[in-house]
Amino acid sequence: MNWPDLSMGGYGFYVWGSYLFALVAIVWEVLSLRHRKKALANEARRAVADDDRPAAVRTTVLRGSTNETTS
Amino acid sequence: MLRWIVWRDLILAWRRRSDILSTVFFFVIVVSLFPLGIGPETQLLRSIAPGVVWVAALLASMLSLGRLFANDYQDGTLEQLLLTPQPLFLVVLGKVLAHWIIAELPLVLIAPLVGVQFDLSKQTLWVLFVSLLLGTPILSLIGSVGAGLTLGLRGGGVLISILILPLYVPALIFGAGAVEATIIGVTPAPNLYLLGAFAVVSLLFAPWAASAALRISLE
Amino acid sequence: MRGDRRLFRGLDLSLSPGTYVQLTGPNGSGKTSLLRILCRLLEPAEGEIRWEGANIRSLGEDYFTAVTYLGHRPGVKDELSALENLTIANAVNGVEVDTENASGALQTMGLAGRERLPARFLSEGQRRRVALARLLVSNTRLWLLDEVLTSLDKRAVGLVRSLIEEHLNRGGIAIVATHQELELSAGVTKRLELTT
Amino acid sequence: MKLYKYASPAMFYPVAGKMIPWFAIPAALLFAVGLYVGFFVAPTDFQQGDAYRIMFIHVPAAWMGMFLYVLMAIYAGIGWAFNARLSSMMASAIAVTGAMFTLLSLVTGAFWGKPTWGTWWAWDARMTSTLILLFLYAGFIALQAAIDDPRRADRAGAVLAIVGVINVPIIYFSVQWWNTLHQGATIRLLGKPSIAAPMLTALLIMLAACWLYSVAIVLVRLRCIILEREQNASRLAEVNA
Repeated sequence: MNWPDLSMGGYGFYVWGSYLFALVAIVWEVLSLRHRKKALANEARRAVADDDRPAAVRTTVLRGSTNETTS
Repeated sequence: MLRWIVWRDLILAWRRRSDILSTVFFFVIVVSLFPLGIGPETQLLRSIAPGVVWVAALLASMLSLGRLFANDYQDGTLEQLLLTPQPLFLVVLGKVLAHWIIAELPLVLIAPLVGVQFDLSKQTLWVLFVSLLLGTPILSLIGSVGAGLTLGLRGGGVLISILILPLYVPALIFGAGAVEATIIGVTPAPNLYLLGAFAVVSLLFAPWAASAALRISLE
Repeated sequence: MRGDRRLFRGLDLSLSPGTYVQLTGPNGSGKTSLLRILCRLLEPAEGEIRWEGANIRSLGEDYFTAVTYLGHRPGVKDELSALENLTIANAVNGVEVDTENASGALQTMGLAGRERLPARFLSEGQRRRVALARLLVSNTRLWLLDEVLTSLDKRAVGLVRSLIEEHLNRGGIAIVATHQELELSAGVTKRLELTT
Repeated sequence: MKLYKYASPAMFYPVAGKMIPWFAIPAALLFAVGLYVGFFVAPTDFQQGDAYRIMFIHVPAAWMGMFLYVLMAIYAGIGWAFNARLSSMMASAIAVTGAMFTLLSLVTGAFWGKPTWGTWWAWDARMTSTLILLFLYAGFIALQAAIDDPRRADRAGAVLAIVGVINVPIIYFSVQWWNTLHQGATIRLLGKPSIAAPMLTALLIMLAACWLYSVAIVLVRLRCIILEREQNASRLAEVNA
């Protein structure tokens, strides 16, 4: 151990500060991606759930969602 | 063919003269704001003059870039320009040259006049004029890439600035550096040479990139 | 392909001079995309297009000397007069057109007396006629017209029909996306139906 | 040409899934080892005391920021030239991580500058260039966000990335020139006479950790992008079925 205590001769704030920021950046990236994946997962599940309902109901839903794209 | 495109844009700009004036007035107003913000001490003003004039030129050209392709895009003439039997980068070069004459040349001509507000010596004003003359083509050339990429996108104006301003940094550094060199009595030659070199590089790459951008945006 | 969706597949046809192809199909079936692919505004995902045996991509810019494409938007500048629009559009294409036969073309398109008027005073139909006047002055052999008959009155449609007939007689090819039946007296008529 | 057709996104999705743990776990391990060496083995610097330990995160972050930008431009270029959607998706996946590393290097640089130079931001040549690199990343991400059609977004991004990559050396040179012109040579952050062995090993370990971490995180984001795009495609196909 070459630094006596957390304050590291006064530089502690800067050293721990920068590593804290690094940790925050990495954690944010991982969490945001997990959130995005979860959102996609249940979107896929909802699309699958649409298939099980009787066809008549489903087509109305789909027609509603198709927007007339002028070619 | 090139001269027809330039001629067409000049006629169009002449018919809408207010656009040219608005860019020039924007430039003059932005430059004149700084002494109001910073105070009238001539020594201080003289030291900030190069940066202020160059940044104002950058922002003014950013304003007019949005219209470079947008009008032609809306009324369908841009598609026709893509279908001319000439290579596309010639078309882009024509548009950029026309844009430079319409939007940038007035700035270059009026800059020395505005420089007088900053108590710059005649020699410095002359170098300011030369540096802008060399630098503004870079603004139009690289700007045309941004204009091509953001064609038809919402929030196009702001988007162009984010894309293009970082690419203007070398032009700003060498351009403003040249003027500052003359203020402190050093020869501006190296800065101007580097500025010229950067202009040549942009002349080579920008039209190719802009025509690629146009093809992509018009797909 | 548009986005990640395939519009049409297995399209294989060859057109001899003097053919008129009427392109029909509901919205979003890819009519415009097909026309844009034919004039290289859009690259096909697969397959290739050949003009006189040579792949149009390898032909590069020369291919455009043989093609005129008129899209949804007429491509007319508001500030320029009809005459200026016509002459400059052609000059940019490298076809110098003197003012006489330019205004002649405008007259045949029924724009007599309005040649010098800035285009912003023209109606949508008149603007469309200025665009169509380009067909008179350019000697291209392949015409790609995308819904050009909309906002045109009966007489103008008749005009366009005769234009296409002349074009076919000269050995040209015209691919027109439209729902109006043009009973052409000249050339071979083919119908291309795109389904979703 | 067959190679790129084979690597279609749908096929690569499971492959990426299997690869992620192989990069994530070693990354975590190396981070731990690097930090241990950096904090416990490396001696206190006689000149800067312990402030220099920020170097172990600052320098790898800066290198990763630059390296990922070039990698992004290459993937975007390949995606555009060969019409390979997967390669373009890879470029979009890299962009955010590259920007994060660049931002991280800026913040840690400022944290390091405060004790050594007394100011948070000293317009040091390399820091300024890193700042501009962050703007280039922001431009790429903003452009891709502004375009709805994924195909156009990929190709527009590719043009911007290529123009950017051509400009990066010019920008670095001009900032260097500008810096020496105005300030003379400031002490460089890394300009220590000799780097003690443990410091160098810690630095290299941390760099490897950052690289492994980047690969893992980029693959995760790639899978999200594949899902989002294939999702739309499958939904559109379903609508037309």
